[in-house]
Amino acid sequence: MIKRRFVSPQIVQKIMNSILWASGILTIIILIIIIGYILINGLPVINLQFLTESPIEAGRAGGIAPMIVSSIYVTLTAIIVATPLGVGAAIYLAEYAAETSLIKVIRFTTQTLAAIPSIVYGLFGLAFFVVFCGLGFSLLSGGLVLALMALPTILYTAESSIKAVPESYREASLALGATKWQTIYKVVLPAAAPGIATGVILGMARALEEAAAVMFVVGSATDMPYTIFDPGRPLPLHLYLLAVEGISLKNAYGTAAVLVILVLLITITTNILIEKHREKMMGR
Amino acid sequence: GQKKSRIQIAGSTSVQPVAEKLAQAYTKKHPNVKINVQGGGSSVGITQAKQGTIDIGTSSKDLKPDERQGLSVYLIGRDGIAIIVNKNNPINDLSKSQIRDIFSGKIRNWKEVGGPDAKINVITREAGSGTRKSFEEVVMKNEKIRGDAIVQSSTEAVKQAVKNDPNAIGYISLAHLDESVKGISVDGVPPSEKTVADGSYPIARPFLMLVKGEPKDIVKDFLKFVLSPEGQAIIKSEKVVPVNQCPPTIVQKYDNSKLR
Amino acid sequence: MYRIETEDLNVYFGEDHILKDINIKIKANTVTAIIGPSGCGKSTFIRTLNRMNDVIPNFRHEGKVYFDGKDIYDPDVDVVELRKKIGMVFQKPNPFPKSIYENVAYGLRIHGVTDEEIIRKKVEESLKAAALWDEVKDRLDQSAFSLSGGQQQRLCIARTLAVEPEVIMMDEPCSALDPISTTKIEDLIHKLKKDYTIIIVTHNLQQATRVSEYAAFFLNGELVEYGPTEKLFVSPQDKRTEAYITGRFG
Amino acid sequence: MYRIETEDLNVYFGEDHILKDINIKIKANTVTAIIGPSGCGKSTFIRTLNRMNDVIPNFRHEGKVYFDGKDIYDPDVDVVELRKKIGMVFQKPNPFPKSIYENVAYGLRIHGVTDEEIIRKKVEESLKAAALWDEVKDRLDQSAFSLSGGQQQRLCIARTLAVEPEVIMMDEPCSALDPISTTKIEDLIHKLKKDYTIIIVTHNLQQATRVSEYAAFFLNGELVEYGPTEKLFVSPQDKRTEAYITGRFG
Amino acid sequence: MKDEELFVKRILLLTALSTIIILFLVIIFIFKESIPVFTEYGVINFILGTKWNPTGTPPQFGMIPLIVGSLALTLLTLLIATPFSVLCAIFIAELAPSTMRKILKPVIETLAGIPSVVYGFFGLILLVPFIRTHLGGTGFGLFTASLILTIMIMPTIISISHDAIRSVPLEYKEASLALGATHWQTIKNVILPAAFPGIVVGIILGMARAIGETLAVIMVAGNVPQIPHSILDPIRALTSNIALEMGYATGLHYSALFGTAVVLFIFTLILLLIANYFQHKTRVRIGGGYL
Ligand SMILES: Nc1ncnc2c1ncn2[C@@H]1O[C@H](COP(=O)(O)OP(=O)(O)OP(=O)(O)O)[C@@H](O)[C@H]1O
Ligand SMILES: Nc1ncnc2c1ncn2[C@@H]1O[C@H](COP(=O)(O)OP(=O)(O)OP(=O)(O)O)[C@@H](O)[C@H]1O
Ligand SMILES: [Mg+2]
Ligand SMILES: [Mg+2]
Ligand SMILES: O=P([O-])([O-])[O-]
Repeated sequence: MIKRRFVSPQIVQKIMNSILWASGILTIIILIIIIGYILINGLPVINLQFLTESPIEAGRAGGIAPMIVSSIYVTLTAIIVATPLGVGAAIYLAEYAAETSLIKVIRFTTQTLAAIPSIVYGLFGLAFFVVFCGLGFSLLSGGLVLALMALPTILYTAESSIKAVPESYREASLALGATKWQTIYKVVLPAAAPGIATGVILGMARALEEAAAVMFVVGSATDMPYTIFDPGRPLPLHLYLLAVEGISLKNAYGTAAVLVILVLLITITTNILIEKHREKMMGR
Repeated sequence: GQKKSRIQIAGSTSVQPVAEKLAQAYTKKHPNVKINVQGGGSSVGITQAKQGTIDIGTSSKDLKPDERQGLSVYLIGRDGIAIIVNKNNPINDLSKSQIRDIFSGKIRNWKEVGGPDAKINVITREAGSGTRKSFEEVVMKNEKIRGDAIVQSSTEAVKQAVKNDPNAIGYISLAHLDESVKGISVDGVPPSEKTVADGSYPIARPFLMLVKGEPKDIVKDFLKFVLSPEGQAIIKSEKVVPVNQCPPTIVQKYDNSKLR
Repeated sequence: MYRIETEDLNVYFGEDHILKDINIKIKANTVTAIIGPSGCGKSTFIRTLNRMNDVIPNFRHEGKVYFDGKDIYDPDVDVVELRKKIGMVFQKPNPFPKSIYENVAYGLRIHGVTDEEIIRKKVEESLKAAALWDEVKDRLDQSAFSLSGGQQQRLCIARTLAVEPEVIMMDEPCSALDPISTTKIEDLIHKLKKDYTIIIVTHNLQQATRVSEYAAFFLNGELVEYGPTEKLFVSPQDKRTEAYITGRFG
Repeated sequence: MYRIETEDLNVYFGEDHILKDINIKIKANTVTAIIGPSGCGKSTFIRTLNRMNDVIPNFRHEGKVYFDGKDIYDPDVDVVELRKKIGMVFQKPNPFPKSIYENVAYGLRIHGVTDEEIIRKKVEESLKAAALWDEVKDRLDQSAFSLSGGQQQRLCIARTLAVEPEVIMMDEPCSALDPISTTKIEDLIHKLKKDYTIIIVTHNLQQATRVSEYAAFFLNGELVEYGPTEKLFVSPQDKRTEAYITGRFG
Repeated sequence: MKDEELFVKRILLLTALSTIIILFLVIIFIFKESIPVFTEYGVINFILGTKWNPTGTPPQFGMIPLIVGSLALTLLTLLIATPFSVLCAIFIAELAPSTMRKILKPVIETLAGIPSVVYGFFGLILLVPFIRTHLGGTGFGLFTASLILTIMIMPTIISISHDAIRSVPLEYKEASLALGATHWQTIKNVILPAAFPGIVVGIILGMARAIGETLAVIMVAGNVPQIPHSILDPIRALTSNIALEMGYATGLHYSALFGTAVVLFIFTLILLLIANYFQHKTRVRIGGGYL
C-alpha cells in the first residue's frame, strides 16, 4: 500500500501522545493544587478542640461540632429516605418494566429531577416542607430536600448496576424454580450490591456537599442540634457563611479541610468495602 | 424550679451574630432556657414572626406600615454604614454628593475627586439588603446606583473585594470595619460608634426584634434582658450603638417603652 | 406415556420463526442428545421445555408441549413448580457469586427449607452425586468463582440436583471444558441416567454417541431426524444428517 | 526461509504460564490449521504472532518470534507496520459500529489514502474477494450490524484484505456461522491460499482437514504435534493427538 | 406466592412513581408561589423584560439579563471544560499506566464530591485577584465564574467519560489495531465515536451542575444583572439571583424570585430536551445497535 500523507500516522501518534499526557497531567495538577491549597491552610486549624467544641461568637472562635452533627443528621436522613425509594424504583425499571410509555415518563422525570438546580429544591423545601408540611426550619426539612436531590443519583446508578448483572444469574435462579422476586432479592440484588452502594455513596456525597438547597430550610442555628426536629447548620453552609460573612477566614479553611477529608474518607472506605465484597463474591 | 423551655429566633443575618451573643449570655444565666438563633434574612424574620412559627424575628431594616401590622417592634441598637476604599487609595474624605455621584456613575474616575487616574470600581450590595437600603435612603436619595456596579452578597464579600482592588469603593456595616480597608470620612465626619451615636455620622440603620402581638413569659424576659444594661453592653461590644445612645426621636418610633 | 412430548411446536421470536413443527417424544429415564450446527435452535428448543423462554419479551409459541401428559403452557400450570421438576444446566457454567455451599443450598432455601441440618445433608449429597464433593469439601465457604471451569460446571449440576428434578436438561455442558472435566461429566451423566430423564445439547458428535440413547438432529429450526443414536449415526435417513455427521459443515 | 518461525516461545499472563516452548515453522503461501480443545492456548498463540497480546497488561513472553527472519519483538520493530502485514480475523465477528462501506474503507483511511475513488475501488475489490459484494452492493451505507453473523464475518475478512496483508490469521472464523456461510468462508480460504499465508484456528476437525495443508495440535499450552494435515490426522504420532482427533474429548 | 409477587411489584411500582409525584410537587409549589408575578407584573414583562431592579420605583423584574447571564456562563464553561475533560479522560483510560489509573480514579471521584462552596471560596481568595491583576477589570465576572465552574464540573465529565471509554468493547480496539492503526487512530476513529453517547451524558451532567451552581457563582461572578459585552464583564446567574435576594424579599419581589426559579426550571428542561435529542441523534447515527 502506498502512503499518501506527509505526516505519517506514527508521528501523529507521538504528537498526540504528548498532548494527551500533557493535558492529562496538567488537569490533574490543577485539581490537586486546589485540594492541596485547602488542606495546607486548613489542616493546621484542625485539632480535637475544633472538632468537639461549639462555635463561639457565630464561628469566630471555637469549633464546628454542631455543624458536623448537623451534616450527619441531614445526610443520614437523606440517605435513609432516598435509598429505598431509589433502589425500589431502579428494580422496577430494570426488572419489571417493559419499554412502555410509563417508563419513558419515569425516565424523563428522573433526568429532570437530576437536572433541577439545588436552589430550586431549596425554594421548594421552603414552600413545601417548612411551611406547607409545617416541619419548620429543621434538619428534617433539610434532610428531606437532600433526599429529593440524592434520589435520581441513587436511582440511576442502582438501575444500571442491576442491569449489568449477567442474565445468566437470573436464568440459573429461575431454572431452579425460584420466583421472580426471589431471584431479584437473593441473586440480583447481592450481585448488584457494589454498584448500588456506589450510587448510595454518590448520593451521600451530594447531600454532604450541598449548601444552597438547605440554606433556606435548616435555619442556620449554630447550637448543637439534639434531634432532627431542631434547626442546625450543615458544614458547607457554615463554610459559606464563614467565608462570605467574613466571620473567620481561618475557621473557613478549617471547615473546608474537614469537608474535603470527609469526602476523601467516604470515597476511600467505600472503595475498600466494595473491593472486599467483590473479593468475597468472586473469590479474587 | 423552672421547666425547660425554648425560644426560636430567626431573621436578618446582620443581626444574627449579635443575637447569638445575647442568647449565649442569657442562657448562661438561665440554664433551663434554650435559644435557637437562625438566619434567613430580614423578610424571613418578618414573615415568620407574623405567622408565629418563631418567637422573635429580627430585621436590619425598618418595616413598612403594612409589614408592621400585628407586630411589636423593638429597637435593640443602631449600626452605622461605613464607606470603604482600598488602603492604598489616597482619598480620605468625600462629600455625600461626591459619594452619590460615584455610586450613580456620574463620576467614573478617581482623579475627578482628587485621586489617581484610574477607573472607579463600584461595589454594592444586593437589592433588599438592609445595608443597601439604608445607604440608598441616606446617600442616594432619588438617584440610582449605577447598573454595572459589582454586587456582593455580604458585608465580608464587599470588604474582600475592596481589600484586594486598589480602585474599588463600597459600603459595609460599621460593626465589620477593620484595618484591612479604609473607612473614609463623610462630609468630614469619620465613621465610628461615637459619631453614629451623636448623629453626626449620617448613614445608619436600625437592628430590630419583632414579636407577634405582645411578648409573654420567657420571650418577654429575654427581650427585657436585651434592653437591660447588661444586654446593651453586649450590643456595644459588637460595635453596634446601644439604644440609650440613640436619639430619642428615633427610639420613639418603636415599641421599646411598652415592654416595661 | 412419554415424559416429554411436543406436538407441532412452533416458536417465534418476534417476526423470526425459530422452531418449525417440532414433534418429539421423550421416554423417562433415557438420555437424548440434541445435535445440530450453531443457531439451528437447539437452545431455543430445550428452553421451551421448561418455559425458560418466557423471560424473552417477544417469545411466542404455537402447538403443544406435554410434560407427563399435561400441557405446560396451560394457564393453570405453575411455572415455578415446572422448573423445579425440569432442571437445567447451561452452556457456560453460571454459578452465583456466592460460596460453593450457598450455591447448592440456594434451591433449597428458595423452596422454603430452613432447617440448616437438612440443607447441609442435601448439599453434601448433591455434591457427591455431581462427583465434586472430594474436591471441595474443605472449602465450601469459598466463592464458587474460585473453582475451575469444569468444577463450576459440576457445581451447577449439583445445584440442579439439589432441588430433585425429574428431568435434567444440559445445554452444551462440556463445550468450555478440558478433557478431564469432560470425562467426569460424561461419567456423571451415565450415573444419573437411571434416576433422571436427561436431555443434552452437544456439538461434539462423539460425545453424543458416547452418552446418549436417542439423538435428534436440528437444522434451521427443523427437526430433521430423530431416533436411536446408533441408528442415526450409522445409517442416517436424511442427506442433511449425513452431511452434518460426516463433518461437511458446522 | 520461513515466513513465520518461533523459537522456544513461552508466554505468560501474570503468573500463568500459557504457552510452553513452542517451536513452529510456517512456510509462505500455505494454510496452517491450529487445533486443540478450548483454553489450550490457540488464540494466545496467534495473538502473539502479530503482537496483539501487547494490549494485555500482564502479558510477558520469552523466546523468539521471527517474521521473514526478523524478530518481531525487537525494540526497533514498528508494531503498526507489523500488524498491517499480518492481518487478523477474530472468532466473534467484530465489525465497527459504522456503515458496511466505512468498515472496509477504515484500514485504507488510517493508512493515509484520501482519494475517494481509490477507496471505492478497493472496497469493491475486497468485498468481492470476500464473496460478499453481491449481497451488500446495494446497501453499502447501512450499518454493519444489519448483516447476519456470517456476512459480518466475511465483512471482517474483507476489511482485513483491504489493507493487503501478507499473512492472514483467522481465529475460529466459522464457529458462530451456519453451514452455508461456513462453506462460503472455506471456499474463500481456498481462493486466498495462492496469495496469502493463512493460519486458521478451528475446533472443527473436518474443517481443518478440508482447508489446511499443515496442522498443529495444541494441548495445555504445549504444541503436541505439528506436520502435514493428512499425516497428523491419519497417523498421529502422539497418543494425545489420537485421543483428540477421535473425539474422546474437547 | 403469586400474591406476594404481585404485592412486591405494586410496591416497586409505587416507588417508581414517587419520582413523578415529587416532580409534580416541585412544579406545583414553585409555580404556586410565582403566580402573583405572572398575573400582576405580566408574563411578557417578566420574561422579556431587560431590567432587573426589584427595589426601584416602580420595581422592575425583567429576566433577560439573568437568562443571558446563565446562558453565557454555561456555554463558556462547557467550551473550556469539555475538551480538557475529554482529553484527560482519554489519558486516564488509554494512556496512564495501570497503577496511576488506580490512584487517579478515586482522586477524581473525590474531587467530584468536593463541596462547590470550597471551589467558590478558592476562587474568591485566589482567582479573582489573579484575573484582576493579569487580565484587568474587577476580577469578578463571567470568565472567573466559568473557570471556577470548569474546575468544578471537570471531575464529573472526566469520571463519566472515562467510564464510557473503558466500556467500549475491547473487540473494536483490537480490530482496529489488527488492521495496523496506531493507538491514536484507534482512539479517534473507533473508541471516541463508540464512547460518544456516554461522553455526552457526562457533559450533560456537568452542564446541569454548572447551570445549577449557586453559591460558588455568587462568590465570583460580580452579580450584576446586565447583559455582558465581554467575558470579563460581571454577570448574574438565575440561581444567584434567587440566593442573593431571597432573604429580604417580600410581596411581589418574593414571587418574582419564585418566578426566577420557574424560568430556571424551564431553562433546564429545554437544555435537557436538546441534550436528549442530540444524544438520541448521535446514537442513531453511530450504528444499528445502541452503543
Ligand atoms: N432472544 C432472542 N431474540 C431473537 N432471536 C433469538 C433470540 N435468541 C436466539 N435467537 C435466534 O434464534 C436462533 C436459534 O438460536 P439458538 O440459540 O436456539 O441456537 P443454538 O442451536 O442453540 O446455537 P448454538 O449452538 O450457537 O448455541 C438463532 O438464529 C438466534 O439468532
Ligand atoms: N487476558 C488473559 N489474562 C489471563 N489469562 C488469560 C487471558 N487470556 C486468556 N487467558 C488464559 O490463557 C489460556 C489460553 O487461552 P486461549 O484464549 O488462548 O485459549 P483457546 O485455545 O483460544 O481457547 P478457545 O478455543 O476457547 O478460544 C486459558 O487458560 C485462558 O484462561
Ligand atoms: Mg445454544
Ligand atoms: Mg480462542
Ligand atoms: O442586612 P444586611 O446583610 O445587608 O446587613
